Amino acid sequence: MTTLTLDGINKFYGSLHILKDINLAIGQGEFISLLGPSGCGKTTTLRCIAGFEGVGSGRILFGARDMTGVMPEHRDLGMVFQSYALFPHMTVAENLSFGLEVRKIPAPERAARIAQVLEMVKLADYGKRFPRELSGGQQQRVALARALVIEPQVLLLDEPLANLDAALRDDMRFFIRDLQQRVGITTIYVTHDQSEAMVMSDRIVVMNKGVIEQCGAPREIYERPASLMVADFIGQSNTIPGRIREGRGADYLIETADGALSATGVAGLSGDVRVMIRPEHIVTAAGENTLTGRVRKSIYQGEDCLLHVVLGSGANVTTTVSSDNPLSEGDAVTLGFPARKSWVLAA
Amino acid sequence: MTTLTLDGINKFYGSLHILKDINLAIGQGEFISLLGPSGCGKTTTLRCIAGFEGVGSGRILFGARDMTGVMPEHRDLGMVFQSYALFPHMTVAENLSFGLEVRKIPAPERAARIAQVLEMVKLADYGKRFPRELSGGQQQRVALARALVIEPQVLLLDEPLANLDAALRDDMRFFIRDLQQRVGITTIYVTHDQSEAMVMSDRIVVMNKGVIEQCGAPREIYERPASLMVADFIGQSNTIPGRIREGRGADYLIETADGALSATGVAGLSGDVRVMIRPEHIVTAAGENTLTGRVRKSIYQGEDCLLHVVLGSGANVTTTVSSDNPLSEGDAVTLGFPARKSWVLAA
Amino acid sequence: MTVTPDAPRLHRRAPVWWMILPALVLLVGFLILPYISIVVMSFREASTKAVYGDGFTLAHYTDVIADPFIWGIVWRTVRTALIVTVVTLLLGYPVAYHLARTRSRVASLLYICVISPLLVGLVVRTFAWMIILSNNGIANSWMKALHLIDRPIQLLNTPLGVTIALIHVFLPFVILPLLGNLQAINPEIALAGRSLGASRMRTFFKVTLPLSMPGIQAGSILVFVLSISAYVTPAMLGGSQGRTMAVLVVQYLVDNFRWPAGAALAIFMAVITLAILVVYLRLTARAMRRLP
Amino acid sequence: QAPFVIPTYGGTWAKFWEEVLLPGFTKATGIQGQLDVGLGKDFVSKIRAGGAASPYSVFMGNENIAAMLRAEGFFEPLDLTKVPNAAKLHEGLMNPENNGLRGIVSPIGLAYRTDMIQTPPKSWTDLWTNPEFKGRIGLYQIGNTGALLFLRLAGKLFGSGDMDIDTAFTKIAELAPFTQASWSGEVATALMRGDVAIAPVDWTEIMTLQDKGAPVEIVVPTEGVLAYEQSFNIVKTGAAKDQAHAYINYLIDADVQSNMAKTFYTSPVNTASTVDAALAKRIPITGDAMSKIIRFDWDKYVEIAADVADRWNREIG
Amino acid sequence: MTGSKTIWDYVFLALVTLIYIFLMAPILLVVVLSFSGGEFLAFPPEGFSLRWFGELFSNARFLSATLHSLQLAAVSAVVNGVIGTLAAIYVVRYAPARLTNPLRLLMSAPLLVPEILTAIALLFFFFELGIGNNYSIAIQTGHIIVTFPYVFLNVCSALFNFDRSQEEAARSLGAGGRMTFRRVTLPAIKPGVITGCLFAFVISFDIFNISLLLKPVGMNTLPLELFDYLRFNFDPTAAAVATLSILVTFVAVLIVDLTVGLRSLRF
Ligand SMILES: Nc1ncnc2c1ncn2[C@@H]1O[C@H](COP(=O)(O)OP(=O)(O)OP(=O)(O)O)[C@@H](O)[C@H]1O
Ligand SMILES: Nc1ncnc2c1ncn2[C@@H]1O[C@H](COP(=O)(O)OP(=O)(O)OP(=O)(O)O)[C@@H](O)[C@H]1O
Ligand SMILES: NCCCCNCCCN
Ligand SMILES: [Mg+2]
Ligand SMILES: [Mg+2]
Repeated sequence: MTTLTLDGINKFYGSLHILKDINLAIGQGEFISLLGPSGCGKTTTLRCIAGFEGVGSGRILFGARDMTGVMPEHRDLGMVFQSYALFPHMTVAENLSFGLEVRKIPAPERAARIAQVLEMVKLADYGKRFPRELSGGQQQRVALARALVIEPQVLLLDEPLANLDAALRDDMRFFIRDLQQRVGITTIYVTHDQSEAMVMSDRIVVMNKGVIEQCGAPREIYERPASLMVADFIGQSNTIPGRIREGRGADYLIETADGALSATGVAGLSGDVRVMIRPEHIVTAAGENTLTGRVRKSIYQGEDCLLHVVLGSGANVTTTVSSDNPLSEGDAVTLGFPARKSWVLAA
Repeated sequence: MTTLTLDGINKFYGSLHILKDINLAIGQGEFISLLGPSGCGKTTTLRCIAGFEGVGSGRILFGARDMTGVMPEHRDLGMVFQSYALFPHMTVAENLSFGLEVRKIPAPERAARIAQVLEMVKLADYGKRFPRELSGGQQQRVALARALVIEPQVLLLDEPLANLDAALRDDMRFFIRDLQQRVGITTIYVTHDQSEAMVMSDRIVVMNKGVIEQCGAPREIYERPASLMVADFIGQSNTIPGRIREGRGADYLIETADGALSATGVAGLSGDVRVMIRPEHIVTAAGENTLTGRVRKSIYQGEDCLLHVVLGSGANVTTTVSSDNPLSEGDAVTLGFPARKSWVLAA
Repeated sequence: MTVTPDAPRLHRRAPVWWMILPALVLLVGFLILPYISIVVMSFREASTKAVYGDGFTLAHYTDVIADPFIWGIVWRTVRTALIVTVVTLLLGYPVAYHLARTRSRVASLLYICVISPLLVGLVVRTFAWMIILSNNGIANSWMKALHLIDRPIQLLNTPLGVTIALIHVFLPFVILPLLGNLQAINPEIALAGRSLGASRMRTFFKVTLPLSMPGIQAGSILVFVLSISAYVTPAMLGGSQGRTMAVLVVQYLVDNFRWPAGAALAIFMAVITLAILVVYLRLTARAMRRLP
Repeated sequence: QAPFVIPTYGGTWAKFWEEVLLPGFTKATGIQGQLDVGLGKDFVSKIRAGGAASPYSVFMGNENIAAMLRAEGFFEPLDLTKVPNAAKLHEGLMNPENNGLRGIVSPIGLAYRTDMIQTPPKSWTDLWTNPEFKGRIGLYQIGNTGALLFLRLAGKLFGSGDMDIDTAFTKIAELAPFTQASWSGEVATALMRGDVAIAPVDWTEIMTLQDKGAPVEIVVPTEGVLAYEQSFNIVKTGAAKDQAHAYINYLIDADVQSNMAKTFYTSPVNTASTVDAALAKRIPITGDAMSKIIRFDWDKYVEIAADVADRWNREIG
Repeated sequence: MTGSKTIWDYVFLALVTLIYIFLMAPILLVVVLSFSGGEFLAFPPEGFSLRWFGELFSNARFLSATLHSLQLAAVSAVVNGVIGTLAAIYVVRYAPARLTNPLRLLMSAPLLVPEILTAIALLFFFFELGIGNNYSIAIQTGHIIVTFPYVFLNVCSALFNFDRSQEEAARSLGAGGRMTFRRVTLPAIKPGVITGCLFAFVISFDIFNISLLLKPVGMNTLPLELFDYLRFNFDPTAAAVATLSILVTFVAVLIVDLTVGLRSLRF
């Protein structure tokens, strides 16, 4: 069932066209992540859904009901603002209590729910503090708790974990996902962290300059990006320019400056293309496709090492290798990757 | 040469003891990352260094000069605030210009430097906008640019990239590191992103509850954490409780509920310990140490899959495997890891 | 290790006492000092042979305090000031709110609407009110024309007339401080309230209103104190029914040349005003403490 | 050398002083004057605060106000050798022992709206007896000298004399409800608006209204008129005594007084002043008719002034 | 803020419109009356004429009184703009906690004591100093004192709303206390300072009792001149004076709006 539909939304700030014909249908209880470069219009999209901004044209539907003109307070949503927007004159507990009071939850239940959520965001002892007496990450968790404690129909989360460390992020992610699934909350999640989006989302929407570039399941976005922009934006990617020599359905043979490569892609491509391959699918050994080059830089990353390689043609390729690899700058190296892991994109 | 010394800093908010005897010596041009859980005192430490907060006791030295009582404006530092603290009544360009005007840089050079830095943070066309007309990430980049454009002696960066997407973060990281090394700026970098800290830092300082837990090179922190807290906080870690049966220098044999394990650690440990091993060092095959268990969960992560395994003893172990692994929930699995990749920690 | 809670050093260290110095010189040198002789004078005996007598007496104060007639005027003055304060707040807040949020192109014109009454001298404005409020004035003739009344209601020379005119005179004094205050509040905070399901009303009362306390406080103190001490308007529009303490004080001092008694009366009124103000500050202190 | 300060009132008064009186004074005496506009009571405060150095050498104000300052010892008697014109003053305008003289006289009659009143008043007592006036009377408020004059008139008419304050208050209370005005202009406006149909008003004011075509008339009641009498006094603590005498002398000059009569419809105080026939019709209180002015002794009133004001506040409002 | 309008928006708008009308009505009335052809300051006006403006321009006293009032008001606004702002910053930011309330009360004292008594006190005081009201010193001091609290209170309230981290940012960029104040703090509290100065100006322009007693010999202020005038001549010249001042204001505001943009002033 579709709960939230954006139907041809356009939004202007003065003469700036910020959102360009946004169409999106989100199912009941679905968890959607909104990804895209800084300034692409993610926050603006959330604000339109929340009803804080009028839209230039288009409609916003909750279920079958046209919500375009409905007041934000009648949309039953919870929102985490990128700037937190905590109530500065209320304690943490009072911030959380606000939405519950609106919903006429009786005091004892209110107290219980607040305590429970504060526990979840690891701020159990902070109920009596004012926001100004909290660290940045603590404030962000209060903002999150405030939106979650009301268990709304629709959750709009704008970078809710941006200021948290990995361990806390993990906990919070789990908490959000758990609540979201338990209560069946339709969630739109804006994040700059792709791995977060990958792990949490039912679907990912990639935006760019006010336009939706691609919308699909995480695996689809990652493995079969619709455009170069998406490929570049989601995860690390290497792209090698070339020209299609032969194509049979989804399988292509492509002529590049570093030799012919076999690769897969959507059917029907021709002419100039780019072959995309993720660093983690490249091994330092010959394979179905083989490239040769020299190590330009090797960067220690904890878990592994990031290797920058210059191919014969001058193209750059990166790959990760085990941290205790013996390769160092200037070393010659052979790289291999399988055709089914590559992806052909129109150039 | 040491440029920045924190000498026994204590800081209180009312009766709350926020920083507890912080000692740290930072070399000229060194890049130090401050890591730690939300609320551990990172921002407070920066604020003490900047001179915004008086310290309860202790001294802050720049070189040999006691700076404890010196006004912030005489410390020649650049700071990115976690909350940005942009000047709302100034355009982006004016925000950047402010610090240059203070330094009496002539107008033409000022304009050139502003243009150059705006270019670097990818806001070349945004000079005339006011902060309120920018997206969250754009504002954060202005905050960064404002601190960098003055090329100060000391840079204090408080989560400067928290609201940026991966691609932009990469670019910004490069830009910061490049400028920092070119100009030789002593930098303290607060981040919640460990991989960022790993890649960029000369040394990492891990804080916890107002105390410095460990200070060392990234590799040292990652591979030889000084405490369980550090091991848990930096990267993924698995720890298996046990008791030392035998120890020869750095090599130990440890009795655990899942069998005996050989491992390395600092010399001189005894009694109850925990054996730490990073997920990426565990393979799904027998090895120097071998464990058996069942797959509890397998999570797609894009690049790879995260595998949660329950050992016979009930202990949980995670590891990453290639995304196209055939393991699924309930499958029996054998895990192996080498002794030299493990690390023994006092329990 | 001995540690004491430390104030932000940045602010403790700065040698800032000079900032208050000019104001202290002004107020102590040219207000407190001159007032000392006035206070002394208020204890002097009355005389018709000199400006005041040689002896000292408490009589001027005891006379005032024991006089129900004076208390009646005090009550009327305070009541008028309270009404004016409350009504200007009620009328001024919507205007300030509207001005703070409007994106209207005529906003500048609206600013002019708010500011221009201030720039037309008080005397002239009060004359305008006379013309409006008199028995055969504009208000009465229009109300008659609209059949709201069939006989003129007395507005001039009543407390009501004074109240109406004072409200007009002081409205800008709440609008402008509030405007500055409302503009400084991050609009996202109110949106957060809405997103949590609170109606605009509720968001207003629970979020915007508490956050605008500094503006409310500044505006209401100004208006209250100004209303208490307003002279021209009650003198011109109030008649005897609308006479306030300020008018009575001027009558003592300027019409009847009773300087010691007039000074005592004035000081008495100042003490009452101060007491009310202290109570008000106490009452609002709680709300203010919550603000950053 | 500070210029000689000449106090006077505002509006048309200031205009007359500026354009006519001052140039004439300078021409006649060679003395440069500096005009200072205000009201008699404002001059009082400054003379009092001035202590031993009053900013004014000459005081101008209603006689009842002058009496107060006189009681406080701020004035000194006129040196009549320096005020030759004083000899030509009408009867009763020179205070006893030359303690100031009343240099400008504005009669107060009973004024009414010709279009609102059927039977014009003849006597002050008509205010009490004619039912037509009930509720449409205007009176000055106690801050204005006009109220004091009326109060003492009531005492004189109905009681044992002009100091019979008790009777006066009782009788004035009988007139209620009435409109109170703080100054002449205000009664005039109330008359014009029709809020008031009859009132004791300053002659000047009514003549001015008639000039503007207003339907108002003013009568000399059978008992006589009241009058604002502007008292001129030498301030003991002032510096320029000679100039002060010269000024007072010039002010009561026959021509100057005639000029004032033309401008303000005041009654010339100088017996030698001439008023042409047309004007004389409009200001009946000239020449011998000056005796129709009901005049009071203000020096003995000083003692009860504060109490009277207080009592007015309480009993009349 | 939100895109859609409800009935309440219109109710609110109607209410606000009514209040704007209430604010403007007496002012417009004055303007209308100043063009009256009649002799009296009364409504409705009788015909149209410019004679009262002619009357006004032929009256040099109004002109000099206006100039004197403008000068008093301008000096009061500027002097208090400086010392009132400094005092407010000290009291809100730096004063020891136990001193803040006493200081606040002291700084508000001129509001609490009746103006007429202050006038008499100052009159005495200046005569004791031997200055008397020979010069504008007495009246100007009186105006400054009486208008001081307006600046002080407005700046205090503006400081409450100000986010301190902006100051820290300026400091971190190397700006000293003074530069931080000039470039960051002042712009942020500007609405309060402007409002305070505007109030100081306007109040000074309207002050009655202080001027009455402290004005220098031979000079007058506009309210006194108007009052004295109206006392004896109740005609529309006074309305003409007001209309002229409205016109001047209007033009000034319009010029500011066209050049700087009124909203950027952030009252
Ligand atoms: N004004 C204050 N009063 C009381 N406690 C405060 C105040 N400011 C901060 N704290 C507390 O001090 C501790 C340290 O705060 P700090 O801002 O340094 O944390 P942080 O390490 O920067 O955290 P984060 O990563 O969340 O930004 C926190 O626990 C916070 O709650
Ligand atoms: N008031 C405004 N006036 C003009 N342009 C604006 C305004 N607010 C936002 N913008 C522009 O609209 C675009 C979209 O902004 P939005 O806040 O939606 O971006 P975002 O995707 O949330 O970015 P980020 O990840 O940096 O938060 C940005 O380019 C921004 O500069
Ligand atoms: N038109 C007559 C003027 C009388 C003015 N009296 C003023 C009283 C001042 N004390
Ligand atoms: Mg955003
Ligand atoms: Mg922080």
